[in-house]
Amino acid sequence: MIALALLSGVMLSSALMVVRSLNLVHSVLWLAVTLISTAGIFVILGAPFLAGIQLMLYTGGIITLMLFGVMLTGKQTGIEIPNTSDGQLAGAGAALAFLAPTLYAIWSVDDFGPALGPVDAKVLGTAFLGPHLIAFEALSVLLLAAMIGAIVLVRRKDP
Amino acid sequence: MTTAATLGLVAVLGPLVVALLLAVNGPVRRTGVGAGALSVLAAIANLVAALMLANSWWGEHELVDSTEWVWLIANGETIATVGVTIDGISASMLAVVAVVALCVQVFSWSYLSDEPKADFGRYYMWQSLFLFSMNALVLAPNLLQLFMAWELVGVCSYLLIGYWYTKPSAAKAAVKAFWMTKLADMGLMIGLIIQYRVTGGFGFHEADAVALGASVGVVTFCYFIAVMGKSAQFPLHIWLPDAMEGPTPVSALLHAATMVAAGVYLMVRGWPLFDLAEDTRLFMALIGGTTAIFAASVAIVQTDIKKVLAYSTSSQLGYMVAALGAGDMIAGYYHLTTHAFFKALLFLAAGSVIHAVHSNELSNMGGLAKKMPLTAGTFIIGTLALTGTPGFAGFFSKDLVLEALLHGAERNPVLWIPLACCLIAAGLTSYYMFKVVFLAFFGEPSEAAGHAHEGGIALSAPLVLLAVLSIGAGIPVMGALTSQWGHEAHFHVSPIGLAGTSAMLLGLGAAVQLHYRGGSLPGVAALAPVGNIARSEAVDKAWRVAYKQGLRTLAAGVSWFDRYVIDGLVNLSGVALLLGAGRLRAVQTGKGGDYVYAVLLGVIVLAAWTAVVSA
Amino acid sequence: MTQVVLTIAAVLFALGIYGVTTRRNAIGILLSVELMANAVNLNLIAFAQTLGSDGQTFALFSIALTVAEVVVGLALVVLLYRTRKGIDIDLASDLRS
Amino acid sequence: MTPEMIVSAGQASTAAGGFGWLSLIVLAPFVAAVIIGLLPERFENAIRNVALAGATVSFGGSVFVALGYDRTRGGLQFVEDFPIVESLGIRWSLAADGWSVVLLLLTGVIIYAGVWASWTLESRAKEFFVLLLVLVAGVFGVFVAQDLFLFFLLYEIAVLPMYLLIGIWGSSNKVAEAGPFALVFRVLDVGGKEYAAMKLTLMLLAGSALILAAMLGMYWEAGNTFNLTELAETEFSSTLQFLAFPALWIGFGTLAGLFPFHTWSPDGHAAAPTAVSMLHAGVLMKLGAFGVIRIGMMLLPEGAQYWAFWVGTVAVINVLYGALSAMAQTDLKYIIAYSSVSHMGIVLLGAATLTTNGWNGAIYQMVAHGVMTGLFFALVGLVYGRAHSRYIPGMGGFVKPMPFVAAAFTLAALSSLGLPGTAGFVAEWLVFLGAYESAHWWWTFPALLGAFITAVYVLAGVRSIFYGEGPPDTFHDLEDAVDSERIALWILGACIVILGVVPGVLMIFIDPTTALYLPTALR
Repeated sequence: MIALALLSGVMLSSALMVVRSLNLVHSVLWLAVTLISTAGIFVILGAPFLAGIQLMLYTGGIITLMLFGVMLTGKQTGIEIPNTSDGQLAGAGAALAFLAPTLYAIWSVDDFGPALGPVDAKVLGTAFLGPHLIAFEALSVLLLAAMIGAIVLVRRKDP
Repeated sequence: MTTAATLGLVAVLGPLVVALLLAVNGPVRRTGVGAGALSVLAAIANLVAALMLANSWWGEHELVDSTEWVWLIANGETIATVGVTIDGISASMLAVVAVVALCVQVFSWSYLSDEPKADFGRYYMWQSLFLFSMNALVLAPNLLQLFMAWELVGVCSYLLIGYWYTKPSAAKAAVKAFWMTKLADMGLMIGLIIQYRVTGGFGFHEADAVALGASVGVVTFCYFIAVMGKSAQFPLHIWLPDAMEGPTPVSALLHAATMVAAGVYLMVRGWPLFDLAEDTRLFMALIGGTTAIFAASVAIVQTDIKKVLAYSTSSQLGYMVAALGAGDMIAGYYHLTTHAFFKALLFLAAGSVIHAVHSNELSNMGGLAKKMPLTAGTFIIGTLALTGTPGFAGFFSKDLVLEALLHGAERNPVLWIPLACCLIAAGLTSYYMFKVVFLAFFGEPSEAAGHAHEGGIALSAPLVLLAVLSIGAGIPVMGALTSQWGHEAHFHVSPIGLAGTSAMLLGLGAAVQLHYRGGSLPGVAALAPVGNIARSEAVDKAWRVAYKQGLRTLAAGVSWFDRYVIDGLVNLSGVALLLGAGRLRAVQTGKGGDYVYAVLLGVIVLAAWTAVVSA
Repeated sequence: MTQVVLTIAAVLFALGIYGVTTRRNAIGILLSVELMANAVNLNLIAFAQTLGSDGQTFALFSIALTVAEVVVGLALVVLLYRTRKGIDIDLASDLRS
Repeated sequence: MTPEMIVSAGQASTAAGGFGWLSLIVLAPFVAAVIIGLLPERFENAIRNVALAGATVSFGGSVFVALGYDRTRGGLQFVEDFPIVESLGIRWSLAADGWSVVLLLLTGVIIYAGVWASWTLESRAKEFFVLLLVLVAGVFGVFVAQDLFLFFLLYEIAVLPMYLLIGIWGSSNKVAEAGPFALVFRVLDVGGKEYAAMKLTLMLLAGSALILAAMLGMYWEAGNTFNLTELAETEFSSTLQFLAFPALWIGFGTLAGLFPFHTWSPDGHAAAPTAVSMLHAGVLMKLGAFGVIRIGMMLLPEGAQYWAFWVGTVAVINVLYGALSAMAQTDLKYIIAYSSVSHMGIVLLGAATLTTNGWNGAIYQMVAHGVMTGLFFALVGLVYGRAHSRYIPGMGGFVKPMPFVAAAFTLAALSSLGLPGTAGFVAEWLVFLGAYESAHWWWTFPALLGAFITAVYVLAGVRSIFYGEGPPDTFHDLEDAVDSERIALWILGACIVILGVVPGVLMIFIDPTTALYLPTALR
């Protein structure tokens, strides 16, 4: 419980930094902190395999990608990339407007039932290659498509 | 099918077949001569059939034969038939039509010989169509078929008046003729509708008249409206003079002898109905009398030979209508038959003159008696018949008309008015006809008349035939008609007959004095204002105003209303929507954040909705 | 326990909303979207704790999808940068013609 | 094939209840459209021939159905019925009654002539024929559909292609407007073909919305059935009848050019290409009138009787209003379009009389006007295509270069004014008789006046276009109809005359069906 409190504290405060930081690179790094602490929470919630995935894919892959993105569009060409915000009040209002009914809904449920314990990677593996095979394959196609799409989108017309 | 019905069908279908053949087969039509030959052949067949019918059944009062086919049904029951009906009236009328039609078709052959071949073929196609329509009208077994044929002859008239379609005046005259008669035909349609509502049919026999009961007055009045249009009665006569834009043989056949007489024929056919309608007949007599004198006075001031004859036709039709109005069917019908011959003769002779001098104007004629003795002779015979010179056909029939009016006036004094009108009109007729004779055939020849010469056999043969009939059709026809209805209608010298003859002699005297001797008469100058009124075409102008300022303006108003009020509302709603949408477009800022807010709003609303539903 | 985690996830998601609506930088928005996706994954796993392993399977799918989304999203950012010389999201307001 | 065989074929299909002649008629144009869709654009001749084949099959099928229809038995024949959406009670249910037979024939004639009339079309012929055939498939279907949902579906299929047909192949005739309406005219681009297409589609769809509402009301109240026979037997509540009938009347009426919802018609018809105007005025407008009678009056008799006075009175206004509006037009196509409004008023008047003659006349007028206006629009398209102008006062003397067109135009004009011996007379005459027999006899007189005004404007039009001294020098390529066009003109012209001289050929179908149906509407 304490671990959860600590991790969630870190996660939320770093998430706050993500949305408030004035430096884009900092924002990205704060996101990495958020994702790592989320992975910790995953472990607490009995999903060690997913925690690993989270660390590898997100913290390893996505953050790197993001940084590339920042750098690619960064100051090389002399264009300032500010990381400002505006309409904070409206944004906060919107966030609260979402939060209020959601929290109300969450806390109006009496009991979610007992915890079932950690899930083995093997279980997930069988699920992927068993009942969810088609979805799994579709996902791989989707990823491929996303990759190709990204390449097509950013390809320079005049190489 | 009996012989009578078969002959009737031959008369009707022969010309129809020719007309259809020429309509469908362009190459034959465009040979011109071939088309004409076919058409004339059909007219000859028609004449033979008509004469056979007339020979056997002329004077038959009773129905001889009737062959009918179902034409319209309602709830499985017949409501209208088409076919042919042979009885004394239709047989005699058929013969009249057949004779004049053949004369005219033969005459046209020469008259229109200079026309392009295609147009020549077109002319004969329409002639055949007209002959079919007219025969269908004459032999109609009920008033509905009569009406249908009535409209068809109207169309033929439209087409033939507009034969020289490149002449704007001819095109206008054709349309005008159709409009005027169509306007009047609404009366016939209303009458038929009412008759159908009351009796469930369109018959014209005694039984139908009885079945009509109290409605007979309304129905016959409606029918008479149509008669006024077709038979060029005041004030619906204005199309007839303009119709002279057509070729002269057309004027002879349609606008003098047969088609315009269809109005009178309708009343003869539907006599059982008209016989019972006292009030309608009074109206008829008054209209007839008015037309007789009005048209005769206008004829006096015309300088165009065909217009004189046109107004004369209108005037003579007024005589027939007046006679029928006075309650004497035989007098009216008798005058119809004799008039058909002598007026056709006059038109054809006038056509012969026009053919020779290439002008309609009397001032371009003169002294033609020496150049064209046959034409002059036949024209004079026609004139004598028309003016009612004793011994000629017109004399007997006109006498009968006057007598009928006199008899009527003894019962109903109002009828003195039409009687007086007709008497005066007789004098006027005599004056303007002899004026034409003197101006065209005597005196100094004009430049154009100098080169005039008689036409060929095709031109002269019809004239001779019609001249013979104009002289001889008097007593025999009267005899036949008399025997037909067992009616006392033989000729005798009477005061009214003498009055009519005196009026005619007065007119002749005036014409001789003014136009033959070139002298003058006291009081002629005083009549100048009357002449101006007659020349003013006031009735024509009134109709033109009603059309231009009335109907056209109304139409323009309705159209404006449609474009700017009805359609305006439609457009306005469209514009309102577009402008409103323009306002609403401000919502679409194009900023990503705003769309997120919108999505969020949707999520929250959905969530709230779910909460409410589950609660 | 589940409720606590769900609450945390909801707060995380709310922070994501805040970020998406307030950030003007396209990459910033992408980061905020990641936060929201993360919150969703958290939710899925929290539910998986009591409802069975399918939630985790689903979360795995979700992560993979997020990867795809980020790839395309970044590509779009690069494109935006190239065509508009900047990545301020307000530069791309073509929806308002 | 002998008549006996044909009759037995008709009965066989009745017994089997399967797929048969009517489906063939309905689907043939559709199949042709699909085939054309698959053909490459450059095969122009193949495209035309497939279109013609589709039209011919439907036309031939219609003739077959007419020959095979057992008139002594009457009623619904050639029944085909199988479910599409069982749970909602939607069925592919087709059957022909006497009315359907004549209207199928009409549609067959018009599409056949229409394909010939658009034979020389050059721009995007492929898409044009596809849309045209889809439209026609819808029209054929509506006339034989015995399922209300199917009816509505096919009705929409028939209406919607019009938007593209006018929007793409239409012609614009913009008029610069000054004064208070200038803004409106500019904003909406009045006179443009897009404007016309949009207006037509929107107004007709608004009408469809009303129909849909009424349809669903009936569906629910009758207990979830779309079957027309069952619906006709249902006694709907007075409230529904009172509300649903006007919805159907206005909804369907909009397509029939009902005043004051007719203004799509002049703009739409003026902008549409020849074959489309022919089909639209010739057949599609009849769908509206057919709907009013077949759906409105027969399913909702109480409502129909309650509203009959208004239906008839508005129809009379239609007749007069259309005629007067036509008289004031100077644009050739507008004249014909307004005359359609006027003539469709005759159909609606006949329907409103609720008498045998009136209904017979209404159906007859649908056919008569269909053929006549089809001929008119074919000719107008022909004149427009050669004169490149529709402004009548600028024309004159066209009979010299185009005598055939002039003759056909005169025939159409004469039928339009109700000349005996042409189809128009029979229809108008029956409607007049019916109107005088009805509860409101005075309807006859304004309607008659409308017929007279028609005579005034059509003959004035004929005179200004064709008569007078030779054509002005500004017209260079005036020439007479070519062979493919002549086929269309001959077919339609012959129909006008035959239907005018021998009305029996259609009355033997129409009258028994009217006798069967009229009591339904009078109950």
